[in-house]
Amino acid sequence: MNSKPKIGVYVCHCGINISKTVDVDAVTEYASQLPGVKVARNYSYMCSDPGQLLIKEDIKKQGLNRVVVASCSPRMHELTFRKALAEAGLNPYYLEMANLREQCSWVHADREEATAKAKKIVASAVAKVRLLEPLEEKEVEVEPATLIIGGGIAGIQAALDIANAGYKVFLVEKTPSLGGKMSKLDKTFPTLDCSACILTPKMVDVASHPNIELMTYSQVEEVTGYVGNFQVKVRKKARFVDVDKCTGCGICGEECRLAGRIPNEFDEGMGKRGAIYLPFPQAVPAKYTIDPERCLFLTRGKCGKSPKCVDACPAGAIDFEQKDEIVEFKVGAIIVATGYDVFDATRKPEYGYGQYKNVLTALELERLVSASGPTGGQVVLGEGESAFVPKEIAFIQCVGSRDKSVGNEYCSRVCCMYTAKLAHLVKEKIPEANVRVYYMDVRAFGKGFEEFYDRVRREGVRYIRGNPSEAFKRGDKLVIKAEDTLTAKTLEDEVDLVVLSVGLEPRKDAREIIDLLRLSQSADKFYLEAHPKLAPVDTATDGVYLAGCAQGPKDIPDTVAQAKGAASSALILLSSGKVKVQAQVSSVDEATCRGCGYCVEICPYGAIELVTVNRFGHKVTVARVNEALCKGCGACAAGCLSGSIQQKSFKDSQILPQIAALGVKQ
Amino acid sequence: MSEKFEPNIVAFLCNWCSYAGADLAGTSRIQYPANLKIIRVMCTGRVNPLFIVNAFQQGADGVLVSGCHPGDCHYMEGNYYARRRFSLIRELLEYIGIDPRRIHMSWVSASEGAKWKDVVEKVVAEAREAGPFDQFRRNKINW
Amino acid sequence: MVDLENLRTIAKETISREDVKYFIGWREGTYGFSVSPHFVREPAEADKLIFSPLCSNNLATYLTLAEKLPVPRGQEPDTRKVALMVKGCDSRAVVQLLVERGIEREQVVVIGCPCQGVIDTKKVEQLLGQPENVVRARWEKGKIICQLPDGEKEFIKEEVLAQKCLKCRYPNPVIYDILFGEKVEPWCQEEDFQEVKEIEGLTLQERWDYWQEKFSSCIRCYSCRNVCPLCYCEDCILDRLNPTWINRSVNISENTAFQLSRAFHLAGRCIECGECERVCPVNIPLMKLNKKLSKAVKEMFDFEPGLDPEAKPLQASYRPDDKEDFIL
Amino acid sequence: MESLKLDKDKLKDFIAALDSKKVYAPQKVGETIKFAPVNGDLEVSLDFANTTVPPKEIVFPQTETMFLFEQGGTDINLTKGGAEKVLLGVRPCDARAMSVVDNLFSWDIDDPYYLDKRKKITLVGLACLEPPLNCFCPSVGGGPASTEGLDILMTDLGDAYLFQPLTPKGEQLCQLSSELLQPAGAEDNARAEELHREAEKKITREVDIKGLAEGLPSLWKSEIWKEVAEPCLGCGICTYLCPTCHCFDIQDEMEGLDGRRCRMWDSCLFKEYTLHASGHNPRPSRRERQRNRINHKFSYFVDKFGVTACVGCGRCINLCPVNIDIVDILSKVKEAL
Repeated sequence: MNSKPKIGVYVCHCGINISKTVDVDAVTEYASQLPGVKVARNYSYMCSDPGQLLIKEDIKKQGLNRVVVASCSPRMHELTFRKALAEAGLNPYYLEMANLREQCSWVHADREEATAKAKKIVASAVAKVRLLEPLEEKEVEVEPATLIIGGGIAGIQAALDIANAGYKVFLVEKTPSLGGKMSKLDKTFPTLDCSACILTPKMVDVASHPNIELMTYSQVEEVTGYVGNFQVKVRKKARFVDVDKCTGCGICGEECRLAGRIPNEFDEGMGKRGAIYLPFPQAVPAKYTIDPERCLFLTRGKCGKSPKCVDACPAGAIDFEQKDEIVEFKVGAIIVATGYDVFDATRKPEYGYGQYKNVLTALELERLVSASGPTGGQVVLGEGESAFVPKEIAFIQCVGSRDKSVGNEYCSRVCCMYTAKLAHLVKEKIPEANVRVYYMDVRAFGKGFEEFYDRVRREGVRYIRGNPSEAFKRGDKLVIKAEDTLTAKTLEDEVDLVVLSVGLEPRKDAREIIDLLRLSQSADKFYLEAHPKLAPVDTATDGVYLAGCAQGPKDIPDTVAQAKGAASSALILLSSGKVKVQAQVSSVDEATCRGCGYCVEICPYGAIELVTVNRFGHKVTVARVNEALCKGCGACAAGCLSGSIQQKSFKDSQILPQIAALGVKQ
Repeated sequence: MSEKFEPNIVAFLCNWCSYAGADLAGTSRIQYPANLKIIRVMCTGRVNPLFIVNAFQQGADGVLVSGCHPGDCHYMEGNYYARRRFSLIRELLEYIGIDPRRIHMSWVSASEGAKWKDVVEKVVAEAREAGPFDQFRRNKINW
Repeated sequence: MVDLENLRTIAKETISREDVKYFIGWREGTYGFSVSPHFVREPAEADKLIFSPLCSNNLATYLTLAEKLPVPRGQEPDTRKVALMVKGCDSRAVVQLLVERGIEREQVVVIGCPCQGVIDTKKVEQLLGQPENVVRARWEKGKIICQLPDGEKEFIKEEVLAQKCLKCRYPNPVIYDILFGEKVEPWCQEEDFQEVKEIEGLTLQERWDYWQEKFSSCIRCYSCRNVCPLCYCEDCILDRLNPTWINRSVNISENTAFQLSRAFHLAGRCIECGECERVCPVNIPLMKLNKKLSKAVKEMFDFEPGLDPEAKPLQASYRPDDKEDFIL
Repeated sequence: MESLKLDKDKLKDFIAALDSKKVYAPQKVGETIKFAPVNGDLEVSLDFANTTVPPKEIVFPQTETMFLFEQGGTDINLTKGGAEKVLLGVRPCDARAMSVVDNLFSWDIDDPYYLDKRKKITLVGLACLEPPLNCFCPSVGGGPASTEGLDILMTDLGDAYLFQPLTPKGEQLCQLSSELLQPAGAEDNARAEELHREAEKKITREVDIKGLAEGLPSLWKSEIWKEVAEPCLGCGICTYLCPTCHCFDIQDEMEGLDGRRCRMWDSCLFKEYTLHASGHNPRPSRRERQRNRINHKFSYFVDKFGVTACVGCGRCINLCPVNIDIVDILSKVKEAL
């Protein structure tokens, strides 16, 4: 089967990244003495064209049949070198990488120690490579459709791009309407575009696009399968309104017995709605939804003599019999655009949020300044008699960001600019207002940001450098206690309104998607991309891409850019039509398998089944692997008592010699 | 123990979390002892507990298995199997008198480069305390 | 009293069934306390069957030990049932085999034999020496009576019972089709793992020395593995050459690795029939190794194998909240 | 050669006088009785019935290095021979077993590993005055005081051992401690002979092996083998602990680049023993393997060397976990013939 190994070992200097601490010549010399090694060379950059050419030439001229590249992490360049092997006519799985950079030269300073360790790493790779077997990369068809989870601006943009390219999109949104957080914004920084004006047309496009199947008020329940062939189950929650009949006229909402009595989520609880409601006027779809937790008829079984909405609806669209519906479909790619949660300001009790009614979050202020908001765009605090227009207004920056005490070390990236924007808008609405911003640093890094910040300051907004220690009530006023760190003066500042510039956090339900799609989280608990620089929209799960704030805080332009990136990644997959499936899958030696089914129990993917085979005339049960479903984790192999199921490229027979090579004392 | 003793540690790391975490430690130039050498597997679920027995036989003074935090396994469940298997082999090895300071398992995520350093330092330090483990080595017995 | 007539009748009836291939029980051995597994294919052979405190062998081993030789072309394999006698502990092996699909339920007819404990012949030989003639033994009211050439000799059970029987909690078969004899009252409610705790109480070095002395005797005859009803791989990884997990050479390192691997493969599977320890020609206390894992499995996962045919195998399952206080 | 006498309380001094050689005697090692080197602190006792592990392991170790090599190299390093050894308290059956096995290892090609050790060993036997239950040495041509293969035969006379040197090697050994050994009287010799006769009478198990060598092949297809093999576990107890079983396997072991070729006991009762690389196994089941075991001992070996490869030590009977009893098998074979 395997011809005698002729191994080439290629030690990379990586400029001086490796050679600075590892004696590359010594490692090369050592490698050349290892059994089966025919060629051992070193070169400044193995990944460069000439570096790769070196390998290809040796394969052709020296008849190498195994290659060890001792350079950086296989997570970096394994694919590069596999490709090089393939181009030279060698099976790409005859490659083993020795990680001399990330796991040796960069983490050790002592040249002698690092070199000794490098030798062992190389010896281990050589021990393994001689036993590697050629693998076949099989291809499967890609289902030409994409699932997008989340109907905010990221999901909308990705959906439109993919649909416009001619591929089917299933867009699943949890709430009754598209729009996400962006729809709540009044204006966007730094250009002061009206948020609704730029977003609404896109929402309408989505709803009317022939390639997009929009599922609002729906949730993804289950995803099985693998890249190119995901099987998706979506629960369409009952709206108790027949969307085909509902015209969105709104009579029901006015007639509802609870009209104006339920805090409206869209207005951050400051406005009121009924139990049957449209989240906001521009909602897409413009269909009403009954809130099953509030509706009298649904919660108590009785709503007067008969529910008012039923009586009022001219289209007869109300349907209390409606049930959740499970929809199943197949897609080739998945984009996760689930967005973020706003930091819960009650976790900073020193600022009195939730305790004093004139402490607002920035998003609440955003609703107040919005023409579609609860006050019709008037910045008015209090209700009825006690209503007043605040004159002294303070913003506090970095609430819930850059703050280890609440577990958020990161910068939320948008607060500085939205604060500037809100300050500007407040000044515009209340020209006589005194607006100041308590800040640690102002980060105005984007296009037009610094200019905007400058403009707002010129408009009279004061920036005070210092993180307030607390906000408390004194009479009718709120007092902010802070130290101006530029003048080193402590100050007590009496204001009418405190606005907390709250940061962005991973969604509280982030776990659901992790479990659904096997994603990882970075330290900040946002979803982890495959590589922070080179694969910022990919994830560890093939065929699953990230867009928007689900991956980390970002502003609208960045979100849209990333959404377009995710769409493009999905499109590459869809348009190629085929995808290579994992080659390093498990396989069963049916001659020794005892059919105990441990592997079947263990496999997280249901990729192994028990089948009956004929063994010398006896019917015996053995395990068999469905290679398209196998993800190559190898958990089955470690659980197999007879060693009959083995993961290709990670067989016992390949790992044991690695252990031996590392164990031997030099 | 003599000051010269440098324990030899064999570590099995999953590709997605701990190996990536070790890579991150490298990218971040975090320095740690060179005693530990890594064998990459796709998932800690691949680590047959008998690898640990074999590593001791082949000359390891300590062994580490490191994978994703519970719930974060790239393959959903592999680290749970690994944990159960490891807990059993650890009990058994300790029972026959192998110093538990030689047998470690850790959760290190792809973002925990700093934790990786801490883990390596601890594993190396404990193996160093436990001293050279020659009693179980193949070591050319009766050659 | 064991009603041998009844036993033989059961066996004859069973072996006369068309769907039964053979019946496995015990018969008297050729000398002293020896007893041999007895394969009954004809009703007449049933007359040699016995059931006594000497019937140590766990016959469940033969369910998987039976060789599946190539079936000549044109012939069909004999797929009829195997009937076998099981004591309480043996029956747990049958259950565990069902869990791991080593056998199918419809492949066996289980003759459950409630058991009052079997004799450790090493213990009784120390008391009596090795008698020439075949010895018969029987249970009687907490006592064991041996029939020797020079008359009967009575023992209090505890004097001569095998270690595993002293702590037996399952004297009654946990699975059977036919029950032979009356169920007995278990005499031990809880396993206290005393022998394991004694070793756990030693220092690391003492434990190491203890086991090294034991393992150094091992001659790697594989009798412990072969007699185990749950070691039934077609091709055991411990004597496989590619890859070589354990070298064939016999020395302390390989012996230790062999015994560790063997024990580990039984973690969560060992049903504590004690056969490995009984057959070991060099008297390695293998059950102290197996029981350590039983204890760990019980304490960490609250699991006992061989009781529920529907149970998930321990090593092929997990709980998200499995203990992990050892993890860095 | 003249008989000599050693006071029992001088046994220790006798051993000390042999300090130019390595002395092995039966000892309890762990839970097992086997031949182990005698060192000063250990109380030597010859009162054990026979050892569990036969002394064959001294001349034919379970694992033995044949030569060393280096991967990629072209030279081999032969292992050096061992020291002169004395085995004290060898039972006559085990000594006979060695002379049986000598046939094999000096047959077509001399086996240097075995013969070197064999040449350097002096066997000091001890007559079995209380033969254990399953002994049947007289049936296979031996006896509790058989001298075949021994250099000296000792007989326990109560307070002293009678030493009968049988070979020049034995005489030389006696000379090393001549001041401890006194000449034995005629009555001592007579007493010993009487004890030997009594001992032989104590052996109850017997089997008539006449005609087996010729007859066994005719039972090739007999149901006996099925019956014998049915309870067989296929373990190595009966063969590993048999003093005449001598099969071995040869394997290479590596550590880093260093390698050794070694041979180790093997057993015809193991499935792998006859497994071909093709996957074919000419002895596919325990039935053929048990048949081979009996045929080899009582027919093939007799054909080739004129001796039976069984010395009646009874170990296989004593230690078989499922009571496969070679005397019983042979009786059945005789019946079937």
